[in-house]
Amino acid sequence: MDLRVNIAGVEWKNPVTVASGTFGSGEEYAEFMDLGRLGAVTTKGVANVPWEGNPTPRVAEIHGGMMNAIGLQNPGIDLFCKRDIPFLRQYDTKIIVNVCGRSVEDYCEVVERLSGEDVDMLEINISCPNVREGGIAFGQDPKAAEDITKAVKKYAGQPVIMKLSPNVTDIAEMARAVEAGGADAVSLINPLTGMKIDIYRRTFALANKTGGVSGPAVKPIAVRMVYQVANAVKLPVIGMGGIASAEDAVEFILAGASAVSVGTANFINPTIAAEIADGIAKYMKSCGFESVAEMTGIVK
Amino acid sequence: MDLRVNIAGVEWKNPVTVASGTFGSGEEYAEFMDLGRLGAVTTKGVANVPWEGNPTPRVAEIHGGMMNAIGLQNPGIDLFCKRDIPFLRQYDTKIIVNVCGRSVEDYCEVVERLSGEDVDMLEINISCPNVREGGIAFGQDPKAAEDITKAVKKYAGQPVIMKLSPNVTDIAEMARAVEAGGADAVSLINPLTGMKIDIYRRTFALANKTGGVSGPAVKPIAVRMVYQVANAVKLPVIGMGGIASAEDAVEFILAGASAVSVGTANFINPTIAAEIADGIAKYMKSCGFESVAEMTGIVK
Amino acid sequence: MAKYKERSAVISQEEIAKDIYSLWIETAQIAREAKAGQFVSLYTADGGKLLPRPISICEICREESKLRLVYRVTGKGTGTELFSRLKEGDEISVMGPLGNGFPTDRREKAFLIGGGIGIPPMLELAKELDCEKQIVVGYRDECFLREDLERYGTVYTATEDGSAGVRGNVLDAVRENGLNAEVIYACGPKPMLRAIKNYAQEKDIPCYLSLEERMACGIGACLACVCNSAERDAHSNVKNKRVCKDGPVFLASEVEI
Amino acid sequence: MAKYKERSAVISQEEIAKDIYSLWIETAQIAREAKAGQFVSLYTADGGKLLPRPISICEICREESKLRLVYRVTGKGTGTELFSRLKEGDEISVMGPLGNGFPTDRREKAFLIGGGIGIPPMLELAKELDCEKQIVVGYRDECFLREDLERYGTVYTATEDGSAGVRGNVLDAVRENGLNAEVIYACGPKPMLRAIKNYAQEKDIPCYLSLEERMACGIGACLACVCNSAERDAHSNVKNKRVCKDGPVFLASEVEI
Repeated sequence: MDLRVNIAGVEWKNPVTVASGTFGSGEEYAEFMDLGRLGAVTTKGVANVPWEGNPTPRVAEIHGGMMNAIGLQNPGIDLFCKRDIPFLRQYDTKIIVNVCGRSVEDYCEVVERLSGEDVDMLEINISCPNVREGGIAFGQDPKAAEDITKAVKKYAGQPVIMKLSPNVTDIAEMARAVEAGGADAVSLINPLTGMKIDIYRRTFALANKTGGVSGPAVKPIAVRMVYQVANAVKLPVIGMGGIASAEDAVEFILAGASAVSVGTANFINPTIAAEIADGIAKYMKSCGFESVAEMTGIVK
Repeated sequence: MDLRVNIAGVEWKNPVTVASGTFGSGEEYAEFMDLGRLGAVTTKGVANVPWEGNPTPRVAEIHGGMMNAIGLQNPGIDLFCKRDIPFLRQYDTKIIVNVCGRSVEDYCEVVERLSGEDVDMLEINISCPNVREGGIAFGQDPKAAEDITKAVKKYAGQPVIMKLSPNVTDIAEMARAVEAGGADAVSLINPLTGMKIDIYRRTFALANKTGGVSGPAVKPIAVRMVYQVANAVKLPVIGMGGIASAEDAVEFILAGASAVSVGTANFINPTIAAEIADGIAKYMKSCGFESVAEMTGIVK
Repeated sequence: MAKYKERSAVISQEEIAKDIYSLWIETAQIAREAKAGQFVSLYTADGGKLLPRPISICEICREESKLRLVYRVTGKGTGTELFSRLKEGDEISVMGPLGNGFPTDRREKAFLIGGGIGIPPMLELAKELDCEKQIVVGYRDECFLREDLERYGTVYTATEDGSAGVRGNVLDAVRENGLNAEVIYACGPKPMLRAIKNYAQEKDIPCYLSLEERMACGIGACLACVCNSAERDAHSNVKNKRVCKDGPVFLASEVEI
Repeated sequence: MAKYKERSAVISQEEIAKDIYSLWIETAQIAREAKAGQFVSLYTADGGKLLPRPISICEICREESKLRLVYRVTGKGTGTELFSRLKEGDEISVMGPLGNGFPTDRREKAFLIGGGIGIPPMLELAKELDCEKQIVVGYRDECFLREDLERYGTVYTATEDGSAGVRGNVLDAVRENGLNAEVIYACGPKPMLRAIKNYAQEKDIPCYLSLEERMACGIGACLACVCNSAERDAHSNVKNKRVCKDGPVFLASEVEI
């Protein structure tokens, strides 16, 4: 039995990474486990310059999950390259750098800078629903998504994963657009946009008014979209959205994901992503699967 | 303090109705309570002819909610008019008939037939995500939504509520479209489309593959959309999506809903809708609100 | 028939076979109104698991308003696993009694046939039926409830692995024991019910089947748990009946299974 | 500093004032490593309430690996309400110890100031600090933990309704009692902390504030619980510090509140 997966030419030791923004650059989780237990670490989004992010409160609990509007706070690409990449390189895991920006030029600047760095893949966040400047327009319009894919591909030194927003009428159309733009893989779903109101204070629970909904509550929507995308494009799909157990991860793989990301669950159990990798192996053994690829998308 | 609300010229005794499809035509719930405790009863969708619906399994549990693909099984407008309308008229509550169809002509046929019946409002389901023939195209395209609104308005003898699908990029655009088409009110959200896979049988949990996700899990998405719509159109908004308590109902009202529908929660507690009406009154008293209209949309 | 949603008190619980639990609860109202073949909806206290779980009634003690529920824990992290942790003094939300139940006024020589977790409702039925009772029970391997059943009729056993009774299924047990009857009451997995329906047709005897289907509301409103009916149903106006409300017990001739 | 996520056993729980609960738990590891001013994350067993609840540590018994947590039930249907139902012998998931805690090596004459549910961490701090301690506690009305605190210092009380001590807030109690100190340790609502920060600036004395902010992970990863820092923070590279990891205790001069 072989847990390895090949995502756009990059071999991961197992099909589990973490959702950007739920894992920092891994430092806080390294206190709990060996990051080498993960197929890849996907970093929190990084921009060309440091971002302050949104005012607080930045998170709120919802039934079966949470809502966040962190606002892509990040230390900027310079400190990230100097500190976070060498930190992650200590571990036997692939490094996926999530990139955010306020304009095509911002994205390209970061992507170009990373082309000379020792990282394995890039994930382009064109869909984070939290920050007005965070690229929402790219992620909700097929043409814009195709164009930015083309633009970053010009500068990219590593395979490019385009991360799709679920806040669209037709997710398959978005996937086809980034495929047409030259994406090497897609990941989905970013959070759904939600809102919570405190009825006693009569104000929004988040300073940003809206936030991204994540956690087990959104899993059925995410599985549906992964299924649609996997059946619409030839690109490998990294599936995510509410994965909190190996069973959840397998559900995404059967729906069409070549790999999975664990997100909100990291906040509840800091070692869950590694446990999920172990659990997938156990499932494969018990069901007689020889490889992850063999399971991918077999439920049609 | 006044619990009454006026929705497109129809006065409800309180702002609580039930989501179509979660309450049949009220008969099963009348065993548990006086239906006159509700502002209105919204019936399960009815078509021009009886519909068989989907094969089973038709429902699956998800974390914090459920998924359904009933497939709009209904007895057809003839039996409905003969049996269900007189049954509901025994109670001191408004009757909202939900209408589904496979074509514009189907909808218009039912709407025209109902124009001569003793019912108070119509709700047009252009968004049920379960049935391939259930009108998904109308609910996800602004032009089609506007056109069908215009068409049914020609035949309608009662105020028309257009029920919006959340499976769109821009819910405000959809609301503006039905407003332009002459809708008297909007209701939202219909369920989000989801999928669940049984990883041990390696098959879909629902015979229909996909189903509508409802329950507390979707509430933050619903509140966000109600807020967007209430701030985009002048029509009264009937808010729904995961309401399971008076606090939830108030959250929708503060976001901009003039009334609310209780859906999945009816399956868990058959008297919850009436309890929510009582709870809203309690909240208003404790906060000093004189009317529901006064609370509607005050969180901006 | 009145239905109640209430908080019931757990009297006792024990695991009577691997993953098979026997739970006694004291109800405020439900037990007084319940009859054989009906079921209750049990609710978890876990906000992740909101839908009620339909559980068949195994025994009714009307005088003390108690119910016995025997159910299978269907896996790790399931609602039934949560129920299996209930202890004396705990409370649980219950709605019931639900469904139509078995007819109990017939007097013909009967088969009461239960397969697996379809066996529990046969116990209350055996108590309520006044006739010659041949109770045929089928298990994969480990048996349960046989001693309880023996008090009310002759028990014939089939096991898939042959560890007890006849190796095979319930109809193998009927044949190998050379049994016959004038009416059948059955509950169990769908393949078993199909075979019993065929058997009853061959023998031309009435046959009552208790069906299972994935449910949501349990009271007939959501139309989740339908089965196909032979004729157009008066309520649905299509060839569908509601297992939770029109059933779970149907005449075999009424339904397509 | 090691952090652990573990199942802890409930030793006892009581309501010590209206909606204020005192919970003793026996931890496998956490108590041995904990110090004053740190907190733990408590997890509910309810799938509707997945995020951990940060609860400050009130007392530490390292030898027996026990922790005392004193918390407020914030409403009906909340996670803290679920915690309040825990009884001896129950288990609960806990992660900790989290955060930096108060410095306990200073010897200056100190104010330990707690407001409302900010009072509990002052108890362990009072135990650990070796100096002259003036413990100033502010309540809306009903008092709690005062007897515990009196064992470690002189306690001065303020209540909003004047039912005990000085009518007003903690700084009113400081003024009316004519107190002064060389260092301040404080925990409580933000308006109180702002006033204390101003007081400390006026008096030009060091002041440690324990901040609160809505959290998700509790370990510094999610960047939910930031506060504004006076200077660019080395980790974030912007003027934000993480309350859960860089705090919850900050020098008042470090943070903008």
